[in-house]
Amino acid sequence: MSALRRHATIALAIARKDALAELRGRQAVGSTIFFAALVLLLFGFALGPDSGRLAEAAPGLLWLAIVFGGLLTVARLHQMEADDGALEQLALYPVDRRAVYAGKALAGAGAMLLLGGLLFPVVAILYGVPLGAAWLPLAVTVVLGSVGFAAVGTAYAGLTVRMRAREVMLPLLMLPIVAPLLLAAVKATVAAVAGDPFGELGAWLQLLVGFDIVMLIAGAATYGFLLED
Amino acid sequence: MKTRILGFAALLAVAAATVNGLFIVPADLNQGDAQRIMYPHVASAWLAYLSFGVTAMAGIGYLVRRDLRLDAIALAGAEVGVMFTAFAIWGGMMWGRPVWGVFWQWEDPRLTTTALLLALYAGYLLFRRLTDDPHRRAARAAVVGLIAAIDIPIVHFSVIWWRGLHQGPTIGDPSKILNPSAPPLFVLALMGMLAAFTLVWGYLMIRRYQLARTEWQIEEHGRLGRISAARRSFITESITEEAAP
Amino acid sequence: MPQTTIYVAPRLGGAHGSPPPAVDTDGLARLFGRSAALAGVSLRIEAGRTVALLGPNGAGKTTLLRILATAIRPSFGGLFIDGVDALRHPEIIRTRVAYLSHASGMYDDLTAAENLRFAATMLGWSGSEVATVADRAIAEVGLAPVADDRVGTFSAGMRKRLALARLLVARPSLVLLDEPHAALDEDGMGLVDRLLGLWHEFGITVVVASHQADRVNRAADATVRLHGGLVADVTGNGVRAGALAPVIPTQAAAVRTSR
Amino acid sequence: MSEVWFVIAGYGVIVGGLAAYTLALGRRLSRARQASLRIRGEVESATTADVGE
Repeated sequence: MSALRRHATIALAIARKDALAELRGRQAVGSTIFFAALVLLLFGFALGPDSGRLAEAAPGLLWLAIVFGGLLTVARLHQMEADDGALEQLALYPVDRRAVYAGKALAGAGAMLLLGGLLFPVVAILYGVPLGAAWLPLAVTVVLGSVGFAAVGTAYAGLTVRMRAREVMLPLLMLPIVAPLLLAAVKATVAAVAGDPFGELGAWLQLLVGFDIVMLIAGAATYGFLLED
Repeated sequence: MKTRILGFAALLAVAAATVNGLFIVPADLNQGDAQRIMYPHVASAWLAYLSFGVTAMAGIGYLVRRDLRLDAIALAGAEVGVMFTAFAIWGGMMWGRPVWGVFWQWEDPRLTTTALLLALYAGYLLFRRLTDDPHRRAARAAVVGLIAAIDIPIVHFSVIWWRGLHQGPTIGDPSKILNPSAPPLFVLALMGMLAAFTLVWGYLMIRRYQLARTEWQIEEHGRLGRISAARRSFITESITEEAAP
Repeated sequence: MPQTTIYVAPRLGGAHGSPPPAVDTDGLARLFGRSAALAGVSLRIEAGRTVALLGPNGAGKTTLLRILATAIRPSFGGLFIDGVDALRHPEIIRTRVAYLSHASGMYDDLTAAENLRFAATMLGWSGSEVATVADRAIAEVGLAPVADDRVGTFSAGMRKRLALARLLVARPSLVLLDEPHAALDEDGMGLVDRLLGLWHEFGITVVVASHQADRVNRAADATVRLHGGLVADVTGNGVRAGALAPVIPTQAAAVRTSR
Repeated sequence: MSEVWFVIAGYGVIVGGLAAYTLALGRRLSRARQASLRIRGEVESATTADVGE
């Protein structure tokens, strides 16, 4: 079997294992989405009843909720490995580390997509933002944002899963890295919702694609070092 | 001995550049004296980028050759780099306040990028402090340094676009100074400050590298001491076992 | 108990035809913070031998096994497995070594069958073989009735059996067992003893750390007693302990321990 | 002219910071070197006992 197919088999096996464990795992997925929705609700209280301001801030708040929810998601995807020596066993399997990274990143992206997708209706309702019209560009933005976040999150979650004070270290290391992703995703969302008046949606999506590609390559190249003892 | 000479040279160069920047070079026409901050601000920013470039390169070097000396260089680059980043941000604020009336200017892509730089590499240094096994720390810090380094251009790009895809760079942009139309004295002053700061940078990097290596040797001696102790107690125990069967 | 199937990794030819020693360590040392878990172990184990690793708690048995399994790196010293430098090419070693640790390495939210099929895929099986190989291994360790239960509901003994099943799915030339009998009932211990016999019969090298000296000695060609992170004594044949080289602290980056 | 204060503060912190860091680094380095010499002495004496084994 060609090496590429072998890698794909391994990546899919890992992604499937993560998805299975996620869906079965004590409703961890649901609680993260609930947490992110709660964050959106709190933003509503923070930015006050003036619905005009809320609608204007909605894309920014949405993506902040996705980022915070995302931190919990990628951390959880690696925490389940650390429970009973599974992470060490994963490092001992004779498989290509890039395939392991691809599998974990795929699972992470899927969980992020689920999170982002479910938050859109929450934002539409809470902040009165008509998201229906521009569903295609928004979908593309969420996909690109999820892949980018999962690409970085998988590497950094792998890096910090066995560390002391990992709850602090993961956001502390990750948030500066995903700043451009947050910025581009919010601007793309704003442009999409407003029907792309200045024609800058394409530019922001290109930035997201660039970010995703760079981070996926960097993550794949370095994940092996993070798995090592 | 050579480092000591470099140190004195750096000291003189910085003193000269400071005097020049503060008193000798004429003030800017419309910005007045506030423009004098631009020299240390821009010089610090460039040294910060240079430092983090060194950290990324040394990190990759370690991942390839697993030589802890490269890790020591990476650490030196990060620590010195964080200091220069802080200076660049401070300079940007000291310049922004008189010229724009506000300490922090979200519009200025350089400031926001530099702030993110500080966050990235402060995180790098904190991460190193929380990992104790030297080889594991070196390998993982190399990854953190590498991903941070490739994030910087993306950040810079996105912040410039973010400020408005069609707006030109702000007035105080360093490239304004360096373009041929800028008065030659200004360019000279900046070049002088940059040269002086680079000398200091070289001196500090060497000293910080030496410190990292010395600290490693102390740890290594400690490790060896513990292994020798374990062996000695093993030998004495087996002797006593034989002595009193 | 159905006939147990054992898969064997292809043997690496030595330089002059005879197989290289399965395990060749040179002054292996490892520190955890301030304590020296291993302070210098030099062992040479011939291929195909079964070696019992004995010694009190904290003697370094687990640390040595984890280094041999390439789970952790040594602080000092060299390690060759089947003639391959384990520190430089851990990925090659991992295709030849099967390691049973205290932790099961299984996912609580997945069933036994799902865990084993995942392990089989990771260990190189593909397509339809994955299911057959995994299910047969589960049956051989006596977990067939609970194959579709989540591992989170398993007792320590059942988790240990599942980990043993993973060893059956691997194709090792070296098997490392860290107290395999622990947490197992009488029937489970019988399973381990039978596996020790089969691995020996198939010429697979086995290093087993245990406090069940009587059970393990029956199957072992040699025993190595560790104490305080060092080799106290070696009995039986097929295993030799190297001279304890003095540690020479030097300024250089790498530490030179002469043989 | 309040501008002058900002210029002075700007230069003061940057150049002062450089000086402070240089001094601190010098102190850390000399302390580390002394510690290294002291330990090397201890280990030397320990090794001679070791080699005698």
